[in-house]
Amino acid sequence: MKSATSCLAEIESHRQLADGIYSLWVKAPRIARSVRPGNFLNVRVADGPDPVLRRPISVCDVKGWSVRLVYRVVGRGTRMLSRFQVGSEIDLLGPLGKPAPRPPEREVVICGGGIGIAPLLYLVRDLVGRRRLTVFLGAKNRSELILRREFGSLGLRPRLATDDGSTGHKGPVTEPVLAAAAAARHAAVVACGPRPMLAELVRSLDPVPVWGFVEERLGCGSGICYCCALPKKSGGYIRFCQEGPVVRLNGVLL
Amino acid sequence: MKSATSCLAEIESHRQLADGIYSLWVKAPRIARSVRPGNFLNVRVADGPDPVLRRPISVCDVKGWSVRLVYRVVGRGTRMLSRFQVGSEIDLLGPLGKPAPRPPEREVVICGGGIGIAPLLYLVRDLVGRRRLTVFLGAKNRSELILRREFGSLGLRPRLATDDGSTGHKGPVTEPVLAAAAAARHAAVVACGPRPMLAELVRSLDPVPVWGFVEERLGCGSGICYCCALPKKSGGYIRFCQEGPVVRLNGVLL
Amino acid sequence: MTYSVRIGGTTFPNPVLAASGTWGFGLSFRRVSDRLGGIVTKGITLEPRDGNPPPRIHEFPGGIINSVGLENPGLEAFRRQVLPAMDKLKCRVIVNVAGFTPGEYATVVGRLRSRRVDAFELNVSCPNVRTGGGAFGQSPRMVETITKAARSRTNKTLIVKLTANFVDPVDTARAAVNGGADAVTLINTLHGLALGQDGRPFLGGRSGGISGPALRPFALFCVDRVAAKVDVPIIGSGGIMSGQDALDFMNAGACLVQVGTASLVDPDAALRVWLELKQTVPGSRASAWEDIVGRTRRFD
Amino acid sequence: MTYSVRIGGTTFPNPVLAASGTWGFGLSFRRVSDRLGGIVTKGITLEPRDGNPPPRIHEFPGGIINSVGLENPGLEAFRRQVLPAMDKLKCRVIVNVAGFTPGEYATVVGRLRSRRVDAFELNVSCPNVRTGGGAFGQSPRMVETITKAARSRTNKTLIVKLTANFVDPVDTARAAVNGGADAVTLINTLHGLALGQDGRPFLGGRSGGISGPALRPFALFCVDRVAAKVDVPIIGSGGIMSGQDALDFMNAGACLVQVGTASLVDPDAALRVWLELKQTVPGSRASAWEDIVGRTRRFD
Ligand SMILES: Cc1cc2nc3c(=O)[nH]c(=O)nc-3n(C[C@H](O)[C@H](O)[C@H](O)COP(=O)(O)OP(=O)(O)OC[C@H]3O[C@@H](n4cnc5c(N)ncnc54)[C@H](O)[C@@H]3O)c2cc1C
Ligand SMILES: Cc1cc2nc3c(=O)[nH]c(=O)nc-3n(C[C@H](O)[C@H](O)[C@H](O)COP(=O)(O)OP(=O)(O)OC[C@H]3O[C@@H](n4cnc5c(N)ncnc54)[C@H](O)[C@@H]3O)c2cc1C
Ligand SMILES: Cc1cc2nc3c(=O)[nH]c(=O)nc-3n(C[C@H](O)[C@H](O)[C@H](O)COP(=O)(O)O)c2cc1C
Ligand SMILES: Cc1cc2nc3c(=O)[nH]c(=O)nc-3n(C[C@H](O)[C@H](O)[C@H](O)COP(=O)(O)O)c2cc1C
Ligand code: FES
Ligand code: FES
Repeated sequence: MKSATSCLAEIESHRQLADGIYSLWVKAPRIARSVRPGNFLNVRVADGPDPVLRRPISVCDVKGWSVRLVYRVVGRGTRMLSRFQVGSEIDLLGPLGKPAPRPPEREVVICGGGIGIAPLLYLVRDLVGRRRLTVFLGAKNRSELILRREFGSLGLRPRLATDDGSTGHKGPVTEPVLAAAAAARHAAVVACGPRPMLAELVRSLDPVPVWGFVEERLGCGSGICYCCALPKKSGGYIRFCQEGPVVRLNGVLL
Repeated sequence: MKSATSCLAEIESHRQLADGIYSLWVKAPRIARSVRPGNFLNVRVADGPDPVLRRPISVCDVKGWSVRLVYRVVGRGTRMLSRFQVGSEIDLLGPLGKPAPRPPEREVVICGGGIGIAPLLYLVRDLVGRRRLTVFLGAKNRSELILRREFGSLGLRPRLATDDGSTGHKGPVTEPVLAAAAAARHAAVVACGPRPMLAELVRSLDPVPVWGFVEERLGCGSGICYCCALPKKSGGYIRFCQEGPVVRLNGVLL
Repeated sequence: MTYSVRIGGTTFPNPVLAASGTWGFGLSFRRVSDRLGGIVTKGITLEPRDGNPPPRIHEFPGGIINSVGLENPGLEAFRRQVLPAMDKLKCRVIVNVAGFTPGEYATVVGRLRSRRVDAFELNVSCPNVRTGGGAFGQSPRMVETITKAARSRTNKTLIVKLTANFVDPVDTARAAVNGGADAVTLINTLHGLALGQDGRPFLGGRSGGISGPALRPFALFCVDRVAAKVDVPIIGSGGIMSGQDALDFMNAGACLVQVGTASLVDPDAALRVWLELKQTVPGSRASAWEDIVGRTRRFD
Repeated sequence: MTYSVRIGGTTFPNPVLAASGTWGFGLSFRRVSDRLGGIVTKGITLEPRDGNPPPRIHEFPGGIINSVGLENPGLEAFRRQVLPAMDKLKCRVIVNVAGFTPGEYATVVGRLRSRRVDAFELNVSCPNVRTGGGAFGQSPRMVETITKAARSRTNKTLIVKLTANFVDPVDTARAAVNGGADAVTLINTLHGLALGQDGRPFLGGRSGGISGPALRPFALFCVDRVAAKVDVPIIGSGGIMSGQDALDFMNAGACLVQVGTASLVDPDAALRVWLELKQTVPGSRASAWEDIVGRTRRFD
């Protein structure tokens, strides 16, 4: 793996997609050139040491020299991030993480839940034309079903689910996914979303291979601190920021 | 002394007066009502604990329900302050400090140096018509000679000095002050500016009483922590945030 | 349901106290003092003290370092001038006592018989004076001696405020218990040094004591550790800024907490901590704290 | 003029090192490693270790708490797989060693005879494992025993990394010197506890070690204190983020410094610290550090 460096990137656009969910485009040629699906950036949200650590955000999309991040405000760090103004600069470290492997299976089921939809866009862009894709997107409600247009413009017709039934299937996105994937016996699943969603997919689809983006607490994100242990089923841990963030969920404890 | 409380005040205007010098108007009715010349506010510049402490800024002026602060960016805290946007709220604690006593002398010489000009405006407003005033303002150069218009609109004609001679006397403001005050034997001097300026005034004018705003490092600003010791000539310390910030400089070690 | 906490002979109406040295004598913000569990005074010594030269305070990320150096009017002026003014306070009053010999602690404690004083907190842990103070707190034997000396002169509630500077507070807490303490406060400030660009010590007192959020996880560790090993009521102190912070210290084993540095930032902080803490407590028990104090160890 | 610093038999081209556990084995960012004074490896134990369950890291204002728990491949895998890969590094390499008995330290040190290893840093101060490690560092006698055991097995430069958790590092530094150490590192992380809202310990290892700027003033105090009392070269560690921070530690008495947590935030941090530090040094002496190391004490 090439070693990552940090850079200051100019913010080109920054807007709210839904309640507490933001889309950020930055001009970052070096990153745009080298980033692969599955990679993430480690974002500095403070100019002093509070919080000390960066915040990891997956690359949602790339266009020319620009990189898109889509994130949800969940705490202090992401709230600070949401206050960055267009035109100002932001300190990014990356690209980090192992590029997501393209599943060998010809048929791939994509499942995104909530903010977990975001990292899947760039990954799907890479798989379009290379695999037969079925995309399932779920969220709390219609407005949080983000990036539908972007998936649509890839020629895909995502199947939708919302908890409140305001769009698509009423209920968890896992329900339509399980129905479809059980039918497609030779499919692989690539998922991103809350841990319980990932765990449910692995459990119910076994032995279908499920690849997932996991959110682990990171230290450095660049492999030097061993703070990002993800427990393996076989015992021991994987160094998540090096082996992930996209891992074969069948082999790990969620 | 009434005990101070903190309040959130809306920023009504915030602009740069000169290189690194800012003027901030906030809407703070409770403070505007009760603040006296010499008082200062303790301003929260971070929303977390870095920096932990507030930053003390003197009240520069009051108009209706609004209070004006004028400050210079000298470090991290004041830089953070300079980034507050119009319309946002700022956390102010105050008014703090002992109101500046009106010198009993009929004639008062006012001497402001650099950012030290700012706290004098409100004090001078209070003295106009009550004392015979001569105002001396000095700064590095013409553009840092702030608030000239405001002093002018009080009917005063400040005598000016700049280090580079770009306006008024070329040289330290102490030079014209010393000339004038030596003539006016029964005057008191009220000064605000860098410590060396204050020390020079006291030394050269002795035994003329010199009242000055001193900048001491504060903890709480409200009298509870004893972190603000200003050494007395007679030994021991005064609790500066309670006895100051305007003190009779003849009695303290600068 | 009651929110009160009893230590020795003193009942505190709620568990949030203002910490010593960060609340003066409780008189500046009576509207706050009167609603707290109690207040701890600035440290009192037998003789008056001018304290250290300025600067006395320095900031670093997440914390401050102070070197006030026990500036105080001394026992007699405190007794005659300050204590009468404190009569109007409606809260529990703990007098923080410092000394340079065990006898000094005993004398100060012995002479403060006023009913306005509910309890004493022996500060054997102030890092801002060269002799005595901090050094005492690093020796379990000295802690026991000082506690005994004070105990022999008063029946009021006796708290010993311990340091974790270069000493295991488990050892000094045991010593305090052996000396007759009703409770221990954990922890006082940690040693800290700040330098100017030229290498010169920044603080007038050369070094100082670290407080604020930067101290919190270490203080919390100490409370948890002592709670597990010594059977003594603990008063938690170190970087408490919110109700959740106070709850953390109670979960770790403290039955009371002190708010210090936070009051420097906002004089309403201690009261806010109390009101926030109260919010977090389910209202179902006879004592609000029954299920809370020491809860952390139940997960072991 | 030279920027180099000599300790024991090792000459470091400049005084800035990457700290143990925060730089892996120096291989991820060679462009940085190769320009530093040297790198300290992740702690190596005799047997491989999986480390602690997640979460292993927590933040608080100004600092972090980690409980990695010495995850490492163990001596043999380190020797066979990692060390050969480190051959390409162009910088000094210090191997950080941890153990659960004095014999384990000695064994690890004794078996690492490769010329690629310039020095050892004995970690007697890791707070993240229940036995050994941290507890050793709190006992001057154990520090001496471990240092002696290691000294008897190697001629390489021997550094002992001390804790200030509940022990005066003056005592353990003397013990390290008596045991034959060439230098001491001050300080390792301080104990820290973080709790979840329900009172449950947040970290998988229950508690962890505090590092980052929040640790800095305490670490600086320790360096100054040991420098004044013990005649031993000191390597400073604790919250160093900038050239000025590094200069502070050298002024206080350190002849080398380590950058730890800062590298987690920015992999270029250690290099930046070195470049900034270099800027601050007037270029007039034979050794750049002559006037700097221990300068603070000249103001006393
Ligand atoms: C590889 C990776 C990619 C990610 N991609 C995205 C993304 O594209 N969009 C998005 O919205 N979020 C993403 N996240 C999650 C995001 O990093 C966290 O929401 C963020 O760090 C929370 O920071 P905070 O300060 O706002 O929250 P805090 O106040 O610190 O904590 C709030 C919650 O966030 C979680 N959290 C805090 N720090 C971390 C951390 N370092 N790693 C993981 N979780 C943490 C904790 O579980 C905590 O309960 C990703 C996480 C990882 C590890
Ligand atoms: C009563 C009082 C009234 C003041 N009024 C004004 C005013 O009207 N306008 C104005 O521009 N400035 C005023 N100051 C000074 C102002 O408070 C400091 O410039 C400010 O605190 C610096 O903060 P910083 O974080 O930007 O600087 P830092 O990065 O913290 O430090 C830069 C320098 O500022 C000084 N400083 C830092 N903290 C304090 C502190 N708490 N008290 C005093 N000095 C400090 C230090 O000497 C330091 O060298 C006043 C100070 C006092 C005590
Ligand atoms: C400015 C200041 C003065 C203090 N003075 C005393 C004192 O006189 N006696 C004492 O026992 N503790 C004193 N302390 C310690 C506090 O009471 C408290 O234990 C410590 O600051 C940790 O809590 P905190 O982080 O909430 O401030 C002082 C602390 C500060 C910040
Ligand atoms: C994630 C992490 C892992 C660490 N692992 C080790 C270790 O294996 N051995 C050791 O001696 N110190 C270890 N340390 C301590 C650091 O080397 C350093 O001494 C300490 O963090 C203080 O410096 P800092 O504030 O610059 O990080 C570790 C620190 C961190 C943050
Ligand atoms: S987060 Fe540091 S090694 Fe993975
Ligand atoms: S700054 Fe706290 S008493 Fe003056």
